[in-house]
Amino acid sequence: MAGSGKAHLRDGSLLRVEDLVVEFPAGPGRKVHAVSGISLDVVEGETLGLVGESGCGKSTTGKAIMQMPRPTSGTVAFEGEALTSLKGEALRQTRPTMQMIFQDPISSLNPRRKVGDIIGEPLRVWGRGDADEREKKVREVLEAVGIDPDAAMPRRPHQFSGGQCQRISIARALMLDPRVIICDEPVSALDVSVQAQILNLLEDMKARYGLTLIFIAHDLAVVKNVSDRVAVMYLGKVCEVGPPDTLYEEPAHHYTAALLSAIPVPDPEAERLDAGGIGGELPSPLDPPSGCRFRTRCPEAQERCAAEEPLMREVGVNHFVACHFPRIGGTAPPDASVPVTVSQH
Amino acid sequence: MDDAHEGPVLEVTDLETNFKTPAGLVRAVDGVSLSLERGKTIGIVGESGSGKSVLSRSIMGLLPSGNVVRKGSVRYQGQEIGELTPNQLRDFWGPEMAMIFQDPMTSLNPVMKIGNQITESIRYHLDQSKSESRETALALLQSVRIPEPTKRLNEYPHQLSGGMRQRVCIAVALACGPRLLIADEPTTALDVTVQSQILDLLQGQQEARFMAMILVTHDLGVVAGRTDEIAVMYAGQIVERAPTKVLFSKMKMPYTEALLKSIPKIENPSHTRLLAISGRPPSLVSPPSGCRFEPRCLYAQDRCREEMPPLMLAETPGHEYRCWFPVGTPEGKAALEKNLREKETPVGVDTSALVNG
Amino acid sequence: MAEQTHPTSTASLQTREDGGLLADAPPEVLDIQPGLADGTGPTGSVKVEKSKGKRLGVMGWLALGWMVLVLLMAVVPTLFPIPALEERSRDAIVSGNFGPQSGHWLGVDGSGYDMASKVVHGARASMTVAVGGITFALLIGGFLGLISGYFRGKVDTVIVGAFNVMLAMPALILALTLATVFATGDNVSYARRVFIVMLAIGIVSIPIIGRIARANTLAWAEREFVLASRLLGTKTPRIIWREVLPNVAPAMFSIALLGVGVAIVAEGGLALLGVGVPASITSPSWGNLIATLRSQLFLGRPWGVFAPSVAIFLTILSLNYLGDVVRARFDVRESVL
Amino acid sequence: MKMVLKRVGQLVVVLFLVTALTALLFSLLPGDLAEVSIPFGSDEQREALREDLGLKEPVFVQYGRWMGNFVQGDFGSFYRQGNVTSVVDRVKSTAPVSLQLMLYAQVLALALAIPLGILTARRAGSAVDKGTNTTAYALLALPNFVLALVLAYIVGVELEWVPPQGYVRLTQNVGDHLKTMVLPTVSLAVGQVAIYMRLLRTDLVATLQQDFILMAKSKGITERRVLWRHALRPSSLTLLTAAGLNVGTLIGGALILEIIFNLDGMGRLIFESISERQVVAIQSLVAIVAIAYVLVNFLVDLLYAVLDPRIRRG
Repeated sequence: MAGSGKAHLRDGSLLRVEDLVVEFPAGPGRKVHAVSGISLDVVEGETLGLVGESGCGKSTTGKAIMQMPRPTSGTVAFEGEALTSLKGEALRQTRPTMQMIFQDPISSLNPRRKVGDIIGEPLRVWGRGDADEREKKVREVLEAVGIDPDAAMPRRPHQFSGGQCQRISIARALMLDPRVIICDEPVSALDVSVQAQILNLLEDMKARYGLTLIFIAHDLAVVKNVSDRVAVMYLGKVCEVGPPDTLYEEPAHHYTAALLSAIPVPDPEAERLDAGGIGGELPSPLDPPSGCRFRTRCPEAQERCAAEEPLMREVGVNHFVACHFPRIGGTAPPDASVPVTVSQH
Repeated sequence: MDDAHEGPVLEVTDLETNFKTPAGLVRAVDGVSLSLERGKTIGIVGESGSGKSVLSRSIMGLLPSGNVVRKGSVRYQGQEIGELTPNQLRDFWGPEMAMIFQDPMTSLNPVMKIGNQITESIRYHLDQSKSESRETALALLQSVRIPEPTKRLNEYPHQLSGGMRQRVCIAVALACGPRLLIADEPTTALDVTVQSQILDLLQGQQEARFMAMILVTHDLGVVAGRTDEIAVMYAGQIVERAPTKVLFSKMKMPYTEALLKSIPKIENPSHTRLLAISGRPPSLVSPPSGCRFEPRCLYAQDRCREEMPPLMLAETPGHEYRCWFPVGTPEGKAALEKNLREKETPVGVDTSALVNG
Repeated sequence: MAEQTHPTSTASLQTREDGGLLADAPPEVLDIQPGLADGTGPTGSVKVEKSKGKRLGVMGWLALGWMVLVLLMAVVPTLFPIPALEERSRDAIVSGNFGPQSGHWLGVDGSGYDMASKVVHGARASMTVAVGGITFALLIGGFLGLISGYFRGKVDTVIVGAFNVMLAMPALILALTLATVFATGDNVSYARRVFIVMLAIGIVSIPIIGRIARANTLAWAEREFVLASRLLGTKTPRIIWREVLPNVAPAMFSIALLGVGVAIVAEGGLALLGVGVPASITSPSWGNLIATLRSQLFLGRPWGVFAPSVAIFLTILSLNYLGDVVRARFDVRESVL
Repeated sequence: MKMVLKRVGQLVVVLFLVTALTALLFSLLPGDLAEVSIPFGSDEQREALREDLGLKEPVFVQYGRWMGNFVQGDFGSFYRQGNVTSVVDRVKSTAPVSLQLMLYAQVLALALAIPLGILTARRAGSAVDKGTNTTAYALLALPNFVLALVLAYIVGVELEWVPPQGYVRLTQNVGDHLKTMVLPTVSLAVGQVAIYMRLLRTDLVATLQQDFILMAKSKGITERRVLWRHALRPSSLTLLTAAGLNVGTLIGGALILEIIFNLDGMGRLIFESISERQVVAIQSLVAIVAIAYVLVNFLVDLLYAVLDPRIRRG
């Protein structure tokens, strides 16, 4: 892959994802390998940034963590309790602890309901408080996200701008006092000036409500800005995990390096590091390459990359990479115990 | 058009483009002027609703007829575009000006072979035979670096990835050798690695063909290294225009500065507080009578609300801006300091973030 | 295919640049952010919202007026100044003038019975059958469509299969079969015949309304607010009831309005085939009037057919118009068949 | 190929369910079938008929026998007082009438609707557009039997241009054939024109707002070419689906019109069989109609794949 392995997982994490696999049927005998055995963890109070280009499986990962849809295999454990083994009502009971925010702020809100109803719905679903207490909580949270409750509650979502709708979505996610919020490209649909407002708001809410965040995005600069730890994904696998400052300063994976060099810098004097970019096309997730999934586009690919899947290993402080020949940290030791994954097709 | 024409390829003067809507007249483009020489690239930067896409379509003459009111002048090699009949305009499109659109997923006809989509304008404008046009199309696909071009000619758009489709769109636009290429957010819908490939390709073609190019985008990063000049648009107006390097080093317009500061930067450490611009762009139906950025501006004073600043010339040649209290000048500094002292601007934009940041 | 289209276009606003903004921009909305009480201003711009197409308009009021009139005919025919059903006009037969005349605004039929009276009294049977049948179809078809579109998978396969089987038999032939099997024979009461015709019309409308409901549910259930509701731990029936149904209902309601029109035609068709609401002097329906009086047309006495035909025409026209108003008001796309 | 196989499978299932349902429905019919079919026959005749129809056996056995015969091309018989006629023969004589009627109507409808749809979409909002739309709107509210009766009265009875009722075979006299077919065809086609035209107009207007149309325009090719080469094909898909699904409506309409205009077609035949409770015949006729319906929609799917390359693969 960009590869498997769990060397980067820590003890005492709040949320722990192991060997997560999500596959979708795609006609007779074929399936989309959207997520192929990734492992991640988040410790309390941390923001994990999940970054990658479209089709890398980052959003699918976010939804699979929420068990929506349920992963094909692998475990997701919240405080040691495996969500993946819970069913029906038992799973439903865990819902308030984890919430999600989506990319399209307009699609996220029911156009037929009033904002006050939308925000109050979580409390009604769980039968929390009486009408007065519920209204008090709705007002408190709306104010926290910077929306005037009196003006907003009787109105419907189409009367608000995209940025305001995203604030309302954040308010709804906060209503049940969740421990973890998964943000799935929350600012991709917004203009740059509004994007900064929402990013700042997320930071404020995280501090105010003691949240743990998983922040999924394709914009490396945005991810770096909000994260304490960043995981880079490529074609259903994690290639590199590390603290943002070191990972961006000294990327170990060739894919991360290529991504970083492709970002347009708003400075005409900046030297454009022409790392050659990455050529070629993203391989089909129906039939991913054997061994390391990035090898078909990697400038340093060798025979070993096709035969053997690289495992996560530490190449710097808290900095992990799944690559046989990374840019830092030296060649991976040979590991005969790793079975050769050859594509079935 | 003859090559003998002297002066800029494109001259836009006081262009206005308004849309009649049930809510009132939407002033999408309001008094824009710019000019562009052969072989040069101008970047037009703005957020959604700033009028940048309407501007580019208005220059092309590609707006729907019914509800549009257009004023001012667009001269292409000295010829006034507004005076052309629809038939004459059609002869311009392709050999003289061409356009690339934002979303390669929707800008190619899904039920037509790629080859035919490229050859149709070649055959129409350049009068080439079927086999000749096919050769030309093949060469075009090669020049935009599409692998296996012969095979691609007979494929449909859905068989290609987004990046490949945008390459095809570029090939279509270049087919008749235009002198002016308008790229309207050509990479917004693409992934970052593909984006850099497409931008490199556009730049390469622009240089090789000595075309004039307008690069429309919302991303200052996209235009920073690839343009000769940048025009920043806000609420239908150009608020600052300067040679690229000058703009970044000596920006005068508070909006440009705010835009640049609100973007997270890759070299900043994580959890750097962003300087968000509060509020959102004004209504284009009833824009503020003074400076249009005043309701969101940290430098704003009473004068800004009362009087719309004209485009003023800066000391550097070719640098214009629209501000009474420009960034980096004594007046600007005084205005900002006054607002910082009072913790808010005259309309109540909170300035404390700037102090903390 | 066409069924997958999203029901509204609001999402495109965020991604499309100015073109999209100008094509379908929302009203310049109130700004509710702190520190920006002024700016774009909450006043004035909000009111602009109701655009022309969304108001009822003159045509809409006319359509609504006609439908109210028809409902009055159906419920309290005695309100109307018309001769009794059994009353025959000797004058008309003697003079040979069957067209509109004083006392007989819509003319008389070949036997001298007043057509206005027949049309007014016929409304009850026609509307009972049409409105009742469509209501039945709306309940059953709507339920099946919602279930099918929301759960997908096997449930969907089975329900869609059932719809397709029902559609493979032309609706009129299926209705004819049902009406023949259950409502013919010597000792079948009038009420039972009306009920069976109503049911037959309802049953053949189930797959049509069901498909609309399903297609709309498919599109709406994909929306992220539905996912968000599931993630909040909302139970499925509540999600369907509170989140999906309110969005699917306008499409179902507008198709139901059209459906009532189609049902009125179907009642006429069944009457022509002899299995509609049974005809007699005292139990007219618009359909059976046309069916029984059509032979007079070929004898040069067309008013017996014309009067109920005009009533049917105006009713369907009004229903179609009101259906469109609903559609425009709730932004229902015409993508689904 | 896979698609064809899948379709054939669906066809078989649909046919089985439709005919089984019909069989079940008619088994619920009160009274003795033999009694109903030959009310004035002798007891022996009725006994023979019961034997012949297998009325003493359970429904599914009767159904199985019918199915066995049907696939061999034996559609059963009509049982009437004193005579037995083969359903196959009646189908052979009546099917052409109905097919002609539906074909003429469909061709006429499309021939009018496509140009009108294009015209109104191109000039969306113009007086022509509004006028055409209003007319179409009114025509949608006109049931085909009302139109048929009005036309028969005005054109047939008052003006005497064409016979108001009756049918002449194409092989007998082409002119007379067309004269007898013109009123039913127009009555059946008018509503369809309105539906098709509005569908095509809506789709075309939507397509003309797509990015790829803007792109095509920016190439500087003629407006004509943009309309015909770029816009029409992607816009015709809904129309095509509608035309396929509409076959059901068309069959129902043809049935009514055959009765009003006294044409001896399949619709009349079905009507007679149902009112005379000719169970075997009904099952065969319903099966034939269902086959036709499913086949037409299969053809529509094939055409769909021709028009839209995105559907072609896999």
